[in-house]
Amino acid sequence: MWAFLHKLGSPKGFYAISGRWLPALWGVAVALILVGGVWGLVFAPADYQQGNSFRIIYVHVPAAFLAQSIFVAMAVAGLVFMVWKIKLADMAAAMMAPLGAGMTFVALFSGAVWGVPTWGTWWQWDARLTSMLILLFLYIGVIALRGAFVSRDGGARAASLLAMVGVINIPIIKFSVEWWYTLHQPASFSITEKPAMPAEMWLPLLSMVLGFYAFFLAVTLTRTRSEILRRESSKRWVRALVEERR
Amino acid sequence: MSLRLQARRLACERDDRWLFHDLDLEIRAGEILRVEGPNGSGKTTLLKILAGQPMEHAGEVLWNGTPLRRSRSDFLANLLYLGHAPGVKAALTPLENLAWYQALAGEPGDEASRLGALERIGLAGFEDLPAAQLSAGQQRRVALARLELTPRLLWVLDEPFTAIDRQGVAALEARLEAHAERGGGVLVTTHHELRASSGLRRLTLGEGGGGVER
Amino acid sequence: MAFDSLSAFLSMGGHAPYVWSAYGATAALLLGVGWHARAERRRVRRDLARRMRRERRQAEAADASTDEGPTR
Amino acid sequence: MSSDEPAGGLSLAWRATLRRDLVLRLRRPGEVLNPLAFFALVITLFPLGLSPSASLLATIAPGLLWVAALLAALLSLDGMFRDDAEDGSLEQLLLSPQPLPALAMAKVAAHWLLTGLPLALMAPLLGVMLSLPAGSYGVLALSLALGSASLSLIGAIGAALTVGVPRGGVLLSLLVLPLYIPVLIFGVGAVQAAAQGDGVAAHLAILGALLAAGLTLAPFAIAAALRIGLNG
Repeated sequence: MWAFLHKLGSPKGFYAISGRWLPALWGVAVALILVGGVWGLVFAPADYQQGNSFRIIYVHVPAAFLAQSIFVAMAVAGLVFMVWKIKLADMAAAMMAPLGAGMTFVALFSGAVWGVPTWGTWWQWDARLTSMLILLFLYIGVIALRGAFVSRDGGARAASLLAMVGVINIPIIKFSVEWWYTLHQPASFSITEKPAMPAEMWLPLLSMVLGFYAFFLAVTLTRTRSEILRRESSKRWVRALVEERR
Repeated sequence: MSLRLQARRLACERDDRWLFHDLDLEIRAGEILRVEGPNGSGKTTLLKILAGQPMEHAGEVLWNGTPLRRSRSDFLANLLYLGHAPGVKAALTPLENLAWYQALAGEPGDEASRLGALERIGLAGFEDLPAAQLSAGQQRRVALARLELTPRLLWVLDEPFTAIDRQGVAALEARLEAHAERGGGVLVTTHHELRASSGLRRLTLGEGGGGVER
Repeated sequence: MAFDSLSAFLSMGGHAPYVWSAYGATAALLLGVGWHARAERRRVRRDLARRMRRERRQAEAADASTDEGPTR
Repeated sequence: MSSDEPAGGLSLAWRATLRRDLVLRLRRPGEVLNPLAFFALVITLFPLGLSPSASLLATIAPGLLWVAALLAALLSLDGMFRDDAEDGSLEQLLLSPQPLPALAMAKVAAHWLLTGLPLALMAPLLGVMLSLPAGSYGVLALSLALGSASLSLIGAIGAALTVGVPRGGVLLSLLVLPLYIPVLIFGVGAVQAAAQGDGVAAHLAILGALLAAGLTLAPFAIAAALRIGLNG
């Protein structure tokens, strides 16, 4: 077990092991997203209250889940990088940040679009959407801070610390925004808080959520592998690898 | 009081470029170690690592046989580091600057000792002027007055001769030698040729590549 | 099957612009990110191979070892 | 050359650092007065941009005062560590035998004493100009005093991270403003509650809790950020 983890922590070992998992992971991601998407769009029943606009849930919720999970993953990777000096963790954190920002944007966009048929407006200062907007700013901050450093190692450590500070603050921000929202819009209809859904409604949602997570893993692994080749380009094993593939 | 600073297999990598690696060195009481090398060879970085600053590096620094991270407070209490920038606040007078440095080390200090240190370094009459009104060389002297004021075993000095006039250079050189003779240790980078003395040793960093000294 | 016909499916009960734009944005992100990850991988490998070819030529020409790192 | 610091070493260093930072700011009075002038100026813009109607201004006054004070406090944040980094004294602070989190707190305290506190004291005056309902002036000053201490703490993390970034001012705002939101929400909430005659204890308690959390966690984050920011 420890030997395996140790191997996984070194770029070379990680490159070899992740290479074995990747094709299957991509396959699972694509399959789950296709199944969930078609099921949600075509077969799941329309909501009795919202009609077909309810189907936006199948992209909004997975994107929102990922938006938050990726930030947490980034902070955990940052912690691993800072405490154990594992550069691989930082490579992964750097590679997942733009995807997290993209997911946050999609969650915001789909939420706003969903607002038109439900609330009759493109933007509502709803607690969830507002928190999501703040999360987007946090992502932009982490990405911008990393880019602002001349030294890559310095940028890596700064971004790691900021991600950790951010992750401690996210629950506080969510709590305060929810408190603020109930103060100003008492008991309004919130889009994603549904009473018990029938199975044919939530099963496709589950498929989409799992598919999004698999997609996130697959993209992060693929990009981290590229980053390994970039950063370790003078190492002998990378050279040998490129030779052999020619 | 013992003085032994060792570095074992020290390596520093900056964005995939080795500034230096497999570097071993040792400073003992009575020694002046001059680190030389072209710009960008990692002199400042080496000094910062050896002064316990938070720079990423591989290898180990030992203070009196104990790794630095475990002997840090004892090490810092015996260290006087003067960096590239003199660390002198332009809006404060030389006296106020020195008072802060004394307090920072946990020493109450007294005005008479600060005045004495400033006089010996050649700043008599400038004690109460804001440092902004002093020349670059005089500001450097304010920082160097800390050598007089705070008795520390190990001096780590990054280009201490910058902007100092000829008399000042000679006096500072004599001060370094005297410190070594009294059982202190000096680690210094300089482009100025130090005159030969019994304790003087040199360490040359190689051609590390085209990086810019930070 | 929640729809009777293809046109009913496409119109989404009058909510077509909202549903399809939300799905479109998501699909664009997923496809864009997936494509970018693959393209990046190809580009990195190609650049690396090119750099190694260039270095080998230089090494042959200069017949000097390009050992990295300073010595002391 | 004793290796054991005297017991009073830290408190001596702490007080000296606080005094030094206060003296430095007071020697350049502009640094203290400019945020106050900025605060007053921004508040002046709102009646001009919206309407001079006292009833409208009174309803939005808590939010306006808080947002303007928050932005004014942000102005002076960039210089908190940058000046020291440029002249080399920050390097010396990091090499002091005293614990860095404690010394960083001295600098934060100096920043709050000459930025957050004056803003809090000045806010009631501007509240009059916005027809803030009577009875909420004390809460306005108190909430700003409490809240701005949290802002100084959070802001110091950002200022330390960007200390090595040239022209990092805009980046600093980008990093710090999202983290300011909880303080803003509860600070405004307190003033609004006071203006409506409701109890403010809960709001002030949450502001106090945020400050307590900041006081326990931020010093270590600031110290880590300084180590990262200074040596890139």
